[in-house]
Amino acid sequence: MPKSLMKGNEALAKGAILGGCTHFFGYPITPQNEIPEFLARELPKTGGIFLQAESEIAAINMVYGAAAAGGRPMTSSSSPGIALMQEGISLLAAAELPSVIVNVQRGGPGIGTIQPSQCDYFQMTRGGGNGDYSIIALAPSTAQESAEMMIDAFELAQRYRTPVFIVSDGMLGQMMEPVTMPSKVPQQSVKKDWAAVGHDNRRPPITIKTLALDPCDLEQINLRLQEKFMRIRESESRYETYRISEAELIFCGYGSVGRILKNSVDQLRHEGVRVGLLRVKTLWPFPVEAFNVLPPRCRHILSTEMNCGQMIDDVRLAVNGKIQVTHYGRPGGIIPTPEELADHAKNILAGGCQ
Amino acid sequence: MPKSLMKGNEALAKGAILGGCTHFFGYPITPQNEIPEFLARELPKTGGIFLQAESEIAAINMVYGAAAAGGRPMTSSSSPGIALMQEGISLLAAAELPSVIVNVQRGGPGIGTIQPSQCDYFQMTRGGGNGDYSIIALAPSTAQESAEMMIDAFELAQRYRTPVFIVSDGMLGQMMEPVTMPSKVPQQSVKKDWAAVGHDNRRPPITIKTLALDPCDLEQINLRLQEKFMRIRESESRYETYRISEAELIFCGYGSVGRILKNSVDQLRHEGVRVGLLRVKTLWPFPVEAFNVLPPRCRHILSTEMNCGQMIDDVRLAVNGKIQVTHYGRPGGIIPTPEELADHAKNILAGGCQ
Amino acid sequence: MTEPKGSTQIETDRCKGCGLCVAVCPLELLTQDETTVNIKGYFPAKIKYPKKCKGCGFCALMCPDSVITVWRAEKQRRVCHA
Amino acid sequence: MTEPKGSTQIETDRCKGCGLCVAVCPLELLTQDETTVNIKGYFPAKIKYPKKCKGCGFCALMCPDSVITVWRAEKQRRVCHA
Amino acid sequence: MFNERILCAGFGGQGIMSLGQLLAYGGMSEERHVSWIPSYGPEMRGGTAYCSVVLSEKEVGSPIVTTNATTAVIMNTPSLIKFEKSVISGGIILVNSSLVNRRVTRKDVNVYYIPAVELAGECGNQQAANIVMLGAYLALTQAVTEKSIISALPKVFGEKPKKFIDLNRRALELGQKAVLGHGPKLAAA
Amino acid sequence: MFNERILCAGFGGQGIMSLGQLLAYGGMSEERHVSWIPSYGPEMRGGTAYCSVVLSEKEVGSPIVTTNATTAVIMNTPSLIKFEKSVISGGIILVNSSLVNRRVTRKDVNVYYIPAVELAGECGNQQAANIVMLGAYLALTQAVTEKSIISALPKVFGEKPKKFIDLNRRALELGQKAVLGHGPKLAAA
Amino acid sequence: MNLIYTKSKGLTDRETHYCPGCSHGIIHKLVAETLVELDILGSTIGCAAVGCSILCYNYFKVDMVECAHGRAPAVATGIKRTQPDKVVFTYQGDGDLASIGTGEIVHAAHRSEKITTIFVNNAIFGMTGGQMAPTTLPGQVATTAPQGRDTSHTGMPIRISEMLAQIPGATYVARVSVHDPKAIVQAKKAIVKGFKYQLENRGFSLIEVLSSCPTGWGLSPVDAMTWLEENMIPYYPLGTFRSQEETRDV
Amino acid sequence: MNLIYTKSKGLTDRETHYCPGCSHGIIHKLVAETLVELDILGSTIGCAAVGCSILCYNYFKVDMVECAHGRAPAVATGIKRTQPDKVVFTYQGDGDLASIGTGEIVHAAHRSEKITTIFVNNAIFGMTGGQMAPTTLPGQVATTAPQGRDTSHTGMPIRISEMLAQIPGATYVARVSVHDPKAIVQAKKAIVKGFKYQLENRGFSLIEVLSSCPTGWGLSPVDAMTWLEENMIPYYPLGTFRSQEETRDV
Ligand SMILES: Cc1ncc(C[n+]2csc(CCOP(=O)(O)OP(=O)(O)O)c2C)c(N)n1
Ligand SMILES: Cc1ncc(C[n+]2csc(CCOP(=O)(O)OP(=O)(O)O)c2C)c(N)n1
Ligand code: SF4
Ligand code: SF4
Ligand code: SF4
Ligand code: SF4
Ligand code: SF4
Ligand code: SF4
Ligand SMILES: [Mg+2]
Ligand SMILES: [Mg+2]
Repeated sequence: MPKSLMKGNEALAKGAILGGCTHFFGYPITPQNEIPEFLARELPKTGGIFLQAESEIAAINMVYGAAAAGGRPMTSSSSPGIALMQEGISLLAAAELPSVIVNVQRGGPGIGTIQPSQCDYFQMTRGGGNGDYSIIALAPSTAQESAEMMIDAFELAQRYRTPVFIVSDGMLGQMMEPVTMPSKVPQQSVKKDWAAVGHDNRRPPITIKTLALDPCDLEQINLRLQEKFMRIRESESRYETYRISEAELIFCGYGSVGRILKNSVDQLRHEGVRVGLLRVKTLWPFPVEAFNVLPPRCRHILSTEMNCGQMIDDVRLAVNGKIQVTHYGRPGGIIPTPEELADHAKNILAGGCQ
Repeated sequence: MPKSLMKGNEALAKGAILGGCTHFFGYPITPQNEIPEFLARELPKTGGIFLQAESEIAAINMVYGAAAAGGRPMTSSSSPGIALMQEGISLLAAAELPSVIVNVQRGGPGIGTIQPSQCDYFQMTRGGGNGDYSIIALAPSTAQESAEMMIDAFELAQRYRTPVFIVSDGMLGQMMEPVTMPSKVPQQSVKKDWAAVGHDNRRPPITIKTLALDPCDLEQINLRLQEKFMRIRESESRYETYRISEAELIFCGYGSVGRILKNSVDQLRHEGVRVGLLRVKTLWPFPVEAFNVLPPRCRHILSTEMNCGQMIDDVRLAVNGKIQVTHYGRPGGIIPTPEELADHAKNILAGGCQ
Repeated sequence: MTEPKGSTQIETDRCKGCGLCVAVCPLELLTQDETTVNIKGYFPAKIKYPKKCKGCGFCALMCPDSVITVWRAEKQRRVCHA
Repeated sequence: MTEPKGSTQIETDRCKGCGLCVAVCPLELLTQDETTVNIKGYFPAKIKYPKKCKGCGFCALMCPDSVITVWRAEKQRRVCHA
Repeated sequence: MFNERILCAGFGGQGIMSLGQLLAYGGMSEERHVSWIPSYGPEMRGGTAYCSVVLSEKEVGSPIVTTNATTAVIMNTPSLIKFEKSVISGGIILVNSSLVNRRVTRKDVNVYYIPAVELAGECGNQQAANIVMLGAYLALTQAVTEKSIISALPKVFGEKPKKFIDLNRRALELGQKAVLGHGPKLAAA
Repeated sequence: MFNERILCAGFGGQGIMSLGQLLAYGGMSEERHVSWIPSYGPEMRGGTAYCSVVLSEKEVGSPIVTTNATTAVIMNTPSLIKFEKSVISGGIILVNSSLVNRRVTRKDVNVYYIPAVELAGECGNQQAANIVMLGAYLALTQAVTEKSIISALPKVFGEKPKKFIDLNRRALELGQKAVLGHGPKLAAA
Repeated sequence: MNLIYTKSKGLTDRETHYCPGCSHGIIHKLVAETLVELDILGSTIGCAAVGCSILCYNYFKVDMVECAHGRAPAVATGIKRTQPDKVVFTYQGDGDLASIGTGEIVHAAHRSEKITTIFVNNAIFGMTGGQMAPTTLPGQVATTAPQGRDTSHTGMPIRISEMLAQIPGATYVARVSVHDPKAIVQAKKAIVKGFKYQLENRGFSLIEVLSSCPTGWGLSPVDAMTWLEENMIPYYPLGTFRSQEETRDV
Repeated sequence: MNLIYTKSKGLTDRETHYCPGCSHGIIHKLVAETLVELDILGSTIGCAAVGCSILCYNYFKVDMVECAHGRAPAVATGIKRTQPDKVVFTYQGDGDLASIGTGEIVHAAHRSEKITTIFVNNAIFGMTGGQMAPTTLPGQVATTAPQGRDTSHTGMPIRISEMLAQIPGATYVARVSVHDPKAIVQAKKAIVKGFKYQLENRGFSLIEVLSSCPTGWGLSPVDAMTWLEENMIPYYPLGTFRSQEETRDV
């Protein structure tokens, strides 16, 4: 396949089409607008439907309807827009409706800025909607991965009957890079005998619902959901290690920071400093197992994020006190430079910043 | 003061009036309706305003407006209603507007049930709105505490210029208990020279806002907010210990479970089993310091919640691998009995359930 | 007396005793039976004068719980039994 | 020629060169000066025939950036300078 | 240790909630730790409603009495089916025999069948069947004094004419009589 | 190691973004690792816009070039003020002297003043000033061949008539000439 | 004898959870009868809204999707855009449609989604225990308007049908009532017409049904019907606010 | 010579961030002049909505509160209920008011909040780069309607003023334009009237101002004004849709 130069947002959109997306419902918001704009042009050509919703809330509920009726819908938004979808996302998880939700993160809190950020880590991994549920959250680092993970997202959504997040950010969304577009996945057309498509007088009526007034019923539903989440946890966590052998300090990062850190690692290794990178590719399920294979010399993990410290909770939970973990972050839309990250690591190894 | 028998919800509402609440904006939802219904009757008598909003989103934004204009507003809802408020809550935190938000939790996810639950622990402590922010979250265990914490909530909101959560649940809200109503707090009328009340041609115009397009500005705002959160963390965490001396196993719980556990502890102590209780009163800031004063014999903490395991993250982060921590929970609206909790603890101490 | 023009049957156990059928019968043939409590805890509706029923169907049309069935002797357009 | 009836002053540095004033001047007195780029990077508006201005104020009323001020010789109801 | 855990159940409209509240108010005025909690749900009138009351010497932990009840007050048949097993061995089941058409099958509990609707009718209002049941409960347990219950009436029902108080007092007494002197299971014989 | 980090800045409308994209496309066709990223903000037209391009032998980590630029292409005065300090010591600053009315104050960089608007006018379209600057950059660094840039034109501007290609080819050449043979700082003398 | 009226075959055997005399039950019958008469039980997908009628999927013999409070029109949009050949309807209360769900219903009408909305206006929030709705009448008592709705504080009630009729995409909008047999027959006709509009692909249709809530109003079922007739109808006049004829000249 | 026109004292010295020829600037002047003429700069609290005009607090010389997208009417409600003696207005675009904020504007009107809304309808989402709005005209190209708005897919544009005029609590609703000096003078009058209604405590007032977005429309500022006149006004007729006189007989 030839390479093309694309924005990360366009790669996501193109990946959605390749992943078999049938419906896009969304509401404009910067910095993700290239996604709906691309799909407004391209989705109808594949027989899909692009519909701009009147709001994020309407969008997520249209996704709910389309998924309930057997479609492969998606939506896309950015931080405050995702906040507005929280009730709907909780419903999608509870009703087990396959769907894909993209968050191209921008700086917060509040209206914040439209500059890149990773300050929605908790929003992506700890619900925010009501109740006990988890959402698979894939975090690409490049335009190439944006396209690939999008395809993956549609597959995971169908396989587990669950909503899936793509966690991108303004930097990945806006930058152009070469992409070798994967070929269209042959869809293993899952039979959706649970979908509400009209019973055609041939079977009893189906109801898609999340209400269970009797707490005993709701407890059973929760236990079933938890069992599914456990299965996902066991099979779907993903990560990449980069130059970790013999590392004394390991950066942990994802998304934009995950790639910037490669520059920092290269720089430090070049200077003879033993550092490595653990790049998290699934924010949920968090790749806890990765922390068991870190080199024995590793005495420090630097959780690096474009925020005030959120993923660090998961890193700490993963190492459970066995390795020292600290946070380095730039909040509010600032993108750290590879050099400042390298400097910070050197400082730590020299005994500072502890 | 004479005792009166009240529902937890009514105690909250009465506490709000004593705490100087000037405005209530809210949208009906079970199991918190006694709060607006009480305030619809009583708030106007104190010169306050009760206004039913058209939705939870409108309600939280009315709260935003009233706080921006110098009022002492509150709202109240239950789980899915709070999910809808997430964008607004992020704005309140970012704009530093004093306000109180009550969540009388019910079972989730999705529409779920109206039965009591604690499945919104993450929703209350990890945002869900966009961006880096924290909200003080007070968790009463009795009607008495409901009234007292509500007063406290209004004070904290003013002192730190921040939104404050009250985290209750359907059981606490619906049950009646005797309450000795605290007396009205003399309001240290904080001068709100930051409020937007019209400049009267005497000072430059004021803007209440959360947009900061330049990431350098937004980073500074974030650092200032984080500094405030750190101050709150240092001074406002609260907890109670119950019969912890010599305890080998310590239950950790809050709210409804926090009180039910007292029965379990009493039962087990009566049977000679050494257990105790750490009742968390502020979900955020989480009382990390409490875990430093646990008796040295304590070899197990049982994080007990009406959910599938959420607070356990904070407990694990607090003990950082030093003590074994497990979770026991009933999701979906089921209230555990003191006996089942006691049995579970005995099992653990006997070496099971690990 | 002639053959009754209509006939009404009430599923008493499912009646909620709301009284709407009683109120709309143009001939006031229905009543609530305060002497029995059905398994749902309500006083169910009952027809006092079954022979007088003209089969107009009003009672059935009005019943929110669809517990009344009505028949009529003469051939006439049915009100509804979709 | 007689005394001009009106007078127009344009704050050139703040002009965004939108041309709306040019389009509405009933006497077509204004133009966009394509020979200068102002500090904002625009070709600012300028008055070609200042003496012909009748001070109607249309250009100022139309200017989205409030960079035009207009005076008029005769006493007349002002358009607005609130 | 004094620790009464009462479960009251019946149709909506039978005064289940107020029965429980009277007990809670009464207990509170006698310096007990008390709690009351209703079952709540969407409007499904005609279904089974219940409430739990705890009266205790110690702080009330769990206010829910769906297991380990010391007494169950059963106002209709569905409630008996649902809650027969909720009472501790040796506990009490008070059955409103006017409406309940079946018998308790357990042998390890003390059962009293009280024709509460008829007895209430005797005082002038069938609606007072709940108070008749309350009278029976008080007589059997002495958990709260009649006086405390009477003074709790205005708190639950609002200010009422003396007639209302008198009616309720009579209902309490009839309930009391219905069980005193009769052994368990014989009350409604 | 080949690692060009180019910052292009000017007013909106000066073709800053397409200049950068041409470079990125050109680099990609020569099998470089490349990235392009714009500054983005709410519509504040007339303000300063910029984009960053990285051309590298290795995977691109950070695509942002606001510090450590190897070359800065400066199309207007505010951009010079803002980005003068962003270039590494020994790097290149290309200044569009047709619009920039001040000089670079740093001594540790190689500066070329290019009357790009005038030169573009010579080729027949003042709008091609960005391409003139690109020509100068290519001449100084050989980062990408002219051929690759020419074949990238349709990707950035869509299919265009041959006239358009020719015009751009001429603009590239004029830019090239403006810097070749002149030492730094002398170009616009 | 001929069968004049019996329970619709479009309804399941389940007993409803509605209070005695609640007219949700009457409206259910009309919708079910319509689906049977048009022979679309098998091709219909219903959207249940949060409110007392949330459990209506237990009663209608069609596939149904339960929706978040207020969002049924958005969910229905998603369904119809996925299954354009199926019949899609929403069944919503006045709290759901006229309060929290205002945006969704306005924009379903605006886009002229080919769906049918049954809008049950009982001037109150029934399910949550009788709070004020935007449709609560002046002076009407509600738990959040204990002195009766004070219009100087909360405005005059909103008339949804009149408002939606202003939207070009709303092709059929009518208000009916179910307070007596005659009104019920009229209501049925309007519901049939609404579904026919959908079958004919004309666009968005909405039937507002004035309904009683004896429990929320604190009235007996029979008195509630009288109150509806005497108080609601004068403020909410019955009639057709828009039909295809008018739509043409927009 | 007499001063005929100069920059309003109700505006700050800041240069606006608007595109050249964007009529937000014209509307800003009218609002600022109104506040000065009514002498209410010191007693006004404005609500800035998310859209190109979000930064309007940098330009108006009054206290202002920035609002979440679409929620300005709810925020204004909170402010007005806290400061009932102050003048409160919202300044909202068509994406903000007619799309995401539909519920909030309808219910501010429904409750007859004593606030004034300036509704800037430029038939597009300007700030986010030209996406389709509910007010985008049939056939009009937008980035999310690349072939032009297809009404069979997305419906006919919504007319907000006509819709809101159906709500009893909306006491003054008018549509004006700013495409030429004459229209601007009319627009100013309507804005003054809207604020006067608030000062007289009559209830909710809204002035819809047809506005140009040269950037979003891809037209020169001058051509944009012509397009507005020739295309928007025929679909969105200017006029008063409701004023106190009509309100009385509701
Ligand atoms: C997001 C959310 N907010 C609030 C509620 C609580 N709630 C349930 S039903 C209802 C209103 C019901 O009123 P209506 O729509 O008029 O239906 P009715 O019960 O009167 O038929 C409300 C507010 C909820 N379930 N979800
Ligand atoms: C919750 C949320 N959703 C979406 C956005 C993105 N957004 C910003 S402005 C805007 C629309 C602007 O359009 P309009 O209101 O018409 O104003 P204009 O820019 O045209 O004046 C949108 C969708 C946002 N900031 N917040
Ligand atoms: S069918 Fe008519 S006449 Fe017969 S009982 Fe019913 S209402 Fe009365
Ligand atoms: S209308 Fe139906 S439910 Fe009501 S009383 Fe008559 S038969 Fe019973
Ligand atoms: S004031 Fe009138 S005549 Fe003078 S320049 Fe302006 S528009 Fe032209
Ligand atoms: S209207 Fe104003 S900004 Fe536009 S060209 Fe004229 S003076 Fe300049
Ligand atoms: S509360 Fe009202 S609407 Fe709900 S079921 Fe009861 S009567 Fe019907
Ligand atoms: S994008 Fe449109 S509305 Fe926004 S400033 Fe530019 S011209 Fe004005
Ligand atoms: Mg209702
Ligand atoms: Mg707009």
